[in-house]
Amino acid sequence: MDFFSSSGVFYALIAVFLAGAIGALFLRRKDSAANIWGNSLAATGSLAGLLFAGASLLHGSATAFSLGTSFPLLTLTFRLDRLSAFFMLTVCFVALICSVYAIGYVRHYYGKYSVGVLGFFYNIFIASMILVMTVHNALFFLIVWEVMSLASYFLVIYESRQSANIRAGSFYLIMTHTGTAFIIVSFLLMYKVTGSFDFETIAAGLAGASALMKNAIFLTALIGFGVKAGIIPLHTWLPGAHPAAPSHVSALMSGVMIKTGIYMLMRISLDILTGSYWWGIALLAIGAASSLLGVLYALSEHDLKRLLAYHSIENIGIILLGLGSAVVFSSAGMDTLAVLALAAALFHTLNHATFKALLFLGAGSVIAATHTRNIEKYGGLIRYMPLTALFFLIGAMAISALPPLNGFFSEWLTFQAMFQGVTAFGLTTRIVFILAIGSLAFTGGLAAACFVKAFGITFLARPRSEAIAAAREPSVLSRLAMAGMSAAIIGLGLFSGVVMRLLEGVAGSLGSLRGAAPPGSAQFQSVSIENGFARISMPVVFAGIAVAFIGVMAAVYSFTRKRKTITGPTWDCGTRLTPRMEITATGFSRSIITVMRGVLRPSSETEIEYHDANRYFPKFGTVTMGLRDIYQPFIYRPLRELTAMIARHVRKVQGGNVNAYILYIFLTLIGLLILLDVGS
Amino acid sequence: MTLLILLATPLAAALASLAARKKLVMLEITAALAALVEFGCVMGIIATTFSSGSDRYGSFLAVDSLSAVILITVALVGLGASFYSIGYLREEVRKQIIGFKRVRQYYVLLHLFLMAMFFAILTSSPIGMWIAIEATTLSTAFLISFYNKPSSMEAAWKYLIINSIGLLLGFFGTLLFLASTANAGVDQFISWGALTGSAATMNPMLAKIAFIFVLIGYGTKVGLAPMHTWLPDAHSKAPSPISALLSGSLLNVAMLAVLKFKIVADTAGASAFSQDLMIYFGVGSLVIAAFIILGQKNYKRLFAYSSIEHMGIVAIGVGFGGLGTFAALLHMVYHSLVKSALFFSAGNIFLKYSSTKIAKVRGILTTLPVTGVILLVGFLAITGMPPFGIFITEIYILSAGVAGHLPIVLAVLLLLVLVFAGFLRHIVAMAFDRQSEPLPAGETSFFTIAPAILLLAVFIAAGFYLPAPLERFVTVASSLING
Amino acid sequence: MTAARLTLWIVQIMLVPLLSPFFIGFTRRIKARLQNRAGATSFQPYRDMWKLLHKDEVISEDASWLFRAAPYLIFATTLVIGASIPMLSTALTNSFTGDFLVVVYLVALGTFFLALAGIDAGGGFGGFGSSREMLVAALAEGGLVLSLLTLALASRTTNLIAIAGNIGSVPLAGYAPVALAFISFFIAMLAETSRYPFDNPATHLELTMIHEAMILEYSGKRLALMEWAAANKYLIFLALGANLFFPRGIAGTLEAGPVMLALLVLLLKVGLFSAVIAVIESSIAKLRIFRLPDLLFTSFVLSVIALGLVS
Amino acid sequence: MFADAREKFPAGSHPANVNGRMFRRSLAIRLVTAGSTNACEQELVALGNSYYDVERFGVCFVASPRHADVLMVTGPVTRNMRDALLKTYEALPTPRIVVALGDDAIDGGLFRGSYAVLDGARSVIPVDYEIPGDPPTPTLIIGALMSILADLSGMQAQKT
Repeated sequence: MDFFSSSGVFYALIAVFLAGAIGALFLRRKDSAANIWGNSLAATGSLAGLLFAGASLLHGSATAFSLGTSFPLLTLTFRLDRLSAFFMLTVCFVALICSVYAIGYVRHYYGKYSVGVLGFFYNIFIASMILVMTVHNALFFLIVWEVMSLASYFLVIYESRQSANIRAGSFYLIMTHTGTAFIIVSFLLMYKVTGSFDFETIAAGLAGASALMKNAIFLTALIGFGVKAGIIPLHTWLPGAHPAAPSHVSALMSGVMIKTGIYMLMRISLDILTGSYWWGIALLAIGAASSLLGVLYALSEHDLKRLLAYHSIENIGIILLGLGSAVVFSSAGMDTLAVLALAAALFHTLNHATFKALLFLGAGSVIAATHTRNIEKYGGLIRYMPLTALFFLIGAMAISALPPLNGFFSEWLTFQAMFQGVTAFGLTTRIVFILAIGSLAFTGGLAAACFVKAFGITFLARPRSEAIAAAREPSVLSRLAMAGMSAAIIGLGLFSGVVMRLLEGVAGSLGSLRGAAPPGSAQFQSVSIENGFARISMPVVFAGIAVAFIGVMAAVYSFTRKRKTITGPTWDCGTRLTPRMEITATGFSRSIITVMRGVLRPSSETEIEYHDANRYFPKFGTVTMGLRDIYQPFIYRPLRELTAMIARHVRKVQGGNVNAYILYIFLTLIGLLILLDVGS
Repeated sequence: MTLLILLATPLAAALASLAARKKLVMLEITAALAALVEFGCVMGIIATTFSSGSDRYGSFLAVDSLSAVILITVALVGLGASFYSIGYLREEVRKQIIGFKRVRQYYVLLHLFLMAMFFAILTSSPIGMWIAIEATTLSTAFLISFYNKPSSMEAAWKYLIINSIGLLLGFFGTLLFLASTANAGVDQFISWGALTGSAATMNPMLAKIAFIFVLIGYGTKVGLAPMHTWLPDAHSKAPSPISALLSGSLLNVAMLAVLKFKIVADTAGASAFSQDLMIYFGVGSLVIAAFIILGQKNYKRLFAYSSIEHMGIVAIGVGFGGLGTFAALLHMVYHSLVKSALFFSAGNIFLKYSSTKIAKVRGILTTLPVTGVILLVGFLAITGMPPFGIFITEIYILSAGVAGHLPIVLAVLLLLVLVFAGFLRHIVAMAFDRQSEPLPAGETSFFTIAPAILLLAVFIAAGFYLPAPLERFVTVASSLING
Repeated sequence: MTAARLTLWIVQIMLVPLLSPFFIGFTRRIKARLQNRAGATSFQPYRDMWKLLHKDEVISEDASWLFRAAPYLIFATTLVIGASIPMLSTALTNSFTGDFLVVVYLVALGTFFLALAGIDAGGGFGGFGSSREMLVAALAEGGLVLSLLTLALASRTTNLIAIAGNIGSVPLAGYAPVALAFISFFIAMLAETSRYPFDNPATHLELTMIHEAMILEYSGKRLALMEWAAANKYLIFLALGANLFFPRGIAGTLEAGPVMLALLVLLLKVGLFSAVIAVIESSIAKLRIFRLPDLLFTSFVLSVIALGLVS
Repeated sequence: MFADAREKFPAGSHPANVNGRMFRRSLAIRLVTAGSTNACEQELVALGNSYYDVERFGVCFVASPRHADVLMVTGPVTRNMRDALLKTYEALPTPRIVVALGDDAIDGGLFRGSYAVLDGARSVIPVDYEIPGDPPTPTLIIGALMSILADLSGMQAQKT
């Protein structure tokens, strides 16, 4: 165990990724070699990382090691406390599955795009995420953070022949760079107070800082990391960028990259600083808005990968609900409840990583088989890709928080944490918690609706386009990877009590929560909270459903075994039923969008072609529904226009007239001399 | 002795080039040899300076840590530019845009330009420095008007006029400083050391006025706004190797003058004032550059404005003091390396597309695969993206200012983001957008690629590991500047 | 585990599927009487189910395994829910699946598969039924969760059976939030069980139907299961409403006497609930689907107020 | 009263596989209007009102043929409706019973011989029971349904 958590293993696994990256680049002339080299080394590195992080997590006390550099203030400090180890574990697990999947999946890029370049950035990307989760020096953090952004940017624009991808990538890079600027401000403020970029020193030094300074640090960090996490309204890059990347990368971006933002928010709000009340309230508000709006946007989306991307925003919102509760509790000194809420957030982080990755991998298989991302063109894929359909269904159930899968348990925990918030506080705070609970409840229902749409329209009913008939299951490795992830989802649901106990340990190891009593008992057989306020047993839920299911089947079978079951055409009211008569994704979500029109501001365009001039006999009708983007016109465009306006004025300085140029010089001179005179 | 050889080599090369007849190869060999010898000399000087703190020849020529830093940049960029010139001019000759006589003139002026810069760095006299910098103006003016087009003539003319006026003011400032030596009773040769020594007796008010003149004067050459107006024209009209030298070396040399005078002014008790002034000019440059970069239509001007931006950052760094000065000096080194590589890639693009308009250039990554990568890496480096060195120096500068100048730090960050956004827009369009009529793919020649790769490689290596001499020079020089 | 406990467990698990068709029939019967008709007897649903279980079935050739498996799963979830809610005795605790969130999300599990099954056959109606069902289910969730939460907070536990045991001891002043929560729950219940004004359980017009649209393709045993599961769900919600908000009569022990009494009281209470629903269905019109969210939102707001009032 | 439906409402074929007890007071009907004059439908509508109230006998009309036991046909079956009728018949799960309601559905009635109609349901699908009348009154229809139910149960009785 100690061997696995030693620094040597850590350096070695980073070296494996680097070897994978550089090797893939060298092998770029031979696609298959680059694929196998790049992805199998990524898988090896991830596996090593999994062992390393797992060992560190179980190790209990934090391990730290560092390398010096020739630059001042910059030390390559790594620190594996439980929080880091947990996040690293998540990264490595998802990366392992994605890498295995990729070996089969990347094949369809052969001859089209350079697989070597993909392997290079892919390895760098994973390594940088691992580093982001483990480094303990702000400067070093910024470096790996931006490397991660850059690597993901190049992965987003990997299919560079599509200009939409380039645009999405540019927007992403500008957004994340702006976010980084805020992060830099946050770190600089820490430096201003403590004179150090080392997290350890910062945490010690910030204790006595003024409230204003702490608030400023938190706020800038919230914006900076919020951009990466995809909170609303800073999410606008996400639905464009995530889908543009190859699917196994989308899985990593949505599954774990956005969690780096969550990781740092946890680190800053509860470890480095001690949470204050309004931060928690702000996080709760953002969480509620993100979860609710995220799922509503997802409902209106008919591009499979964009839909999944919007669900990431939703789930980040749910995680923030847990984190926000934790901060509120922590600020009120209720550390036990804070541990509960934080454990809920951590659990949902882990769960979202698993099911979102699985869904993206499934979507990748579908897209690779059908060559389109438009849900309206799918249908009936369950017949052609039965296993992919099963895996996608498991992912869809998990993300819809349906028991007995893992998504349900973490939402249950989040609910419970917020329930405690309602009981523990006075009216104002209570209302915030109530509304947050309400938003989570609605989110759960809407997510289920959205995944009925996503799964139903994609896999069920009859094919809506010819391409479906040619669809085949992905390669064995890809199927294996998805099966592994599905098993993880079921396992995390079944063993949630055990995982919960582990996560309570993680939450309780954070600076401001250290030494808090556990919020209840978490065993394999059941989890209980606050002296039995709530109690649940996931194994029993699982077994109950399974036993009831099998029992009902057996009973019905024994009663009706003489009855015949024949297949016939779908009831068509005596007409000829075509796939055009099936419900479309647009049609499916239209009612909900119409109900939510106040928030979503949908735009609907109806185009009808008529047989006759009097327009009595319609020949062809198309309804196009979309959402009016409220973020571009109200937030981003004004900013852009303001900048452009200033730029126009500034450009006048450079008018081309030498006389004017000389005048500048003299005016500056005279101005400075006058200033000097006035000043003295 | 090496100091003298360093000055003599370019002079000899200039004379040799002047004597060349009809053979392009002769000019090229001369240039290459001279560049190598100069580089070797600089290495020698650096070794000496590293071991004994300074290197001098007589009382006229001296190198301390501060000038060593600048010397490194000039030598590296000079080496790169000399080799790059070979490839660049060959291609221009092949395309029959220029003839042998112009090539010869080019090389002669190039050598003289290099010599003037070396002299400006090596001389221990403020007056000598002034002369040398004035000489760079003269030698480069003809290089800027190299293509003999109306626009390049105009650029050269503006360059001459504005710089002459600026340097005139700078000379006045120099004289004001020199006046202090009389009070102190210095009657020997007035070196920088003597000037600094006597400055303590100077009237602080006078020192401030003198520094204003010097800063505006040499600041014109540095490209600080609002005296920067000549720079975009000159840099974009000159042949690319010259642009690289202008951006990568000349600006640094001019900055060296400012820094040396700042030391003097600080000794005279104007340190707070000089720092504030540096910050103001720095922020002003940054503002101008950031907003103009956003709507830029010409990629060479884009790089030129980026130079203004970076000189602004250097000024801000020095203004913040402390770690900021350390970072500013390092920043000058990094900037000159990256910017020259970028100008080299700009030259390659120009050779291929025959246009400096961004709108005309599309799909570089497929047309010029190597240059495309250089351009991308250079872009990321110059806009301060990790893991490249400029990111670290920028963070240092910001962290140096955060204690005392928080609003300025925030403004600088904002402007840096703006610069990044502007750059990204242009570079992405050039690198990834599709060409309507694709040009044949392929690089021009080895000589147009290798120098850029070399400089970038040095830059990247120096960003991960700071060589001991560089670290020592920068540390010593910054403590010198910070007082 | 004592014999009494075991027996009661078996009774509790069997109770929902055995009783549920009766209450569907009973509600229909009352409705018929209110319309001046005789109507079928309350036991008609048993006859229908019996018949369906004896018939062969026709399954669409476009339908997948999901269509075939869904009825079993949906029925199974109602069984699990039936074992998790207070029915006869609060002494029969269930701390494994008795959490109200488990129940709410098990209901969602059933709805999820019901909606998927609706889409699966590829008919024109099924998809629209699914779409409407998910709309109603999603919007009902807020009111449902918050109204049950009100009870949970008032009785300091989220376990439904424990709530039924504790809620009786809530002081009189505490009834205001409970009453508000009840209205909220009732609206959500009407939505979840496909009753007026959300759905018309007796309609065959595609313009107005939700539940029926989704099961149009089912026949034979699977149709029987689907109808039965819907009946179970109906009884589950009625029983929840009856035992959580009006816990009088529910036994506190495992003894036969109180439990038998509790069964009688339960039948009475649930019968009363059915009657009220029948009256509502006979006296109001079905709402247009886009008016439904207003009602559901009302339910949500009521329970927010209720929660704010809980001390 | 309607002791022998087979005599009173004769038909061409016999429903197969009917378990006597299965249709006891539970009969779901799917109506197909195959070119009807709407007269029969008027009468069928009357079945649902509170006077006739067919529901009390366990008879109901359903939306989907999948749910139905009885396929009730009205109208003389126009050529356009032929396929639809056939498809509906095939959509019914077995055992299924076909009832032709009204003279038109039995043999074309008024429209018999027209080029546009197929002269009754019999020409398309096997009909089990026929309820004559043009249109039959609600009372008659209820009576017929009752005797059909009795007959279905009775068949089992005969077998055993």
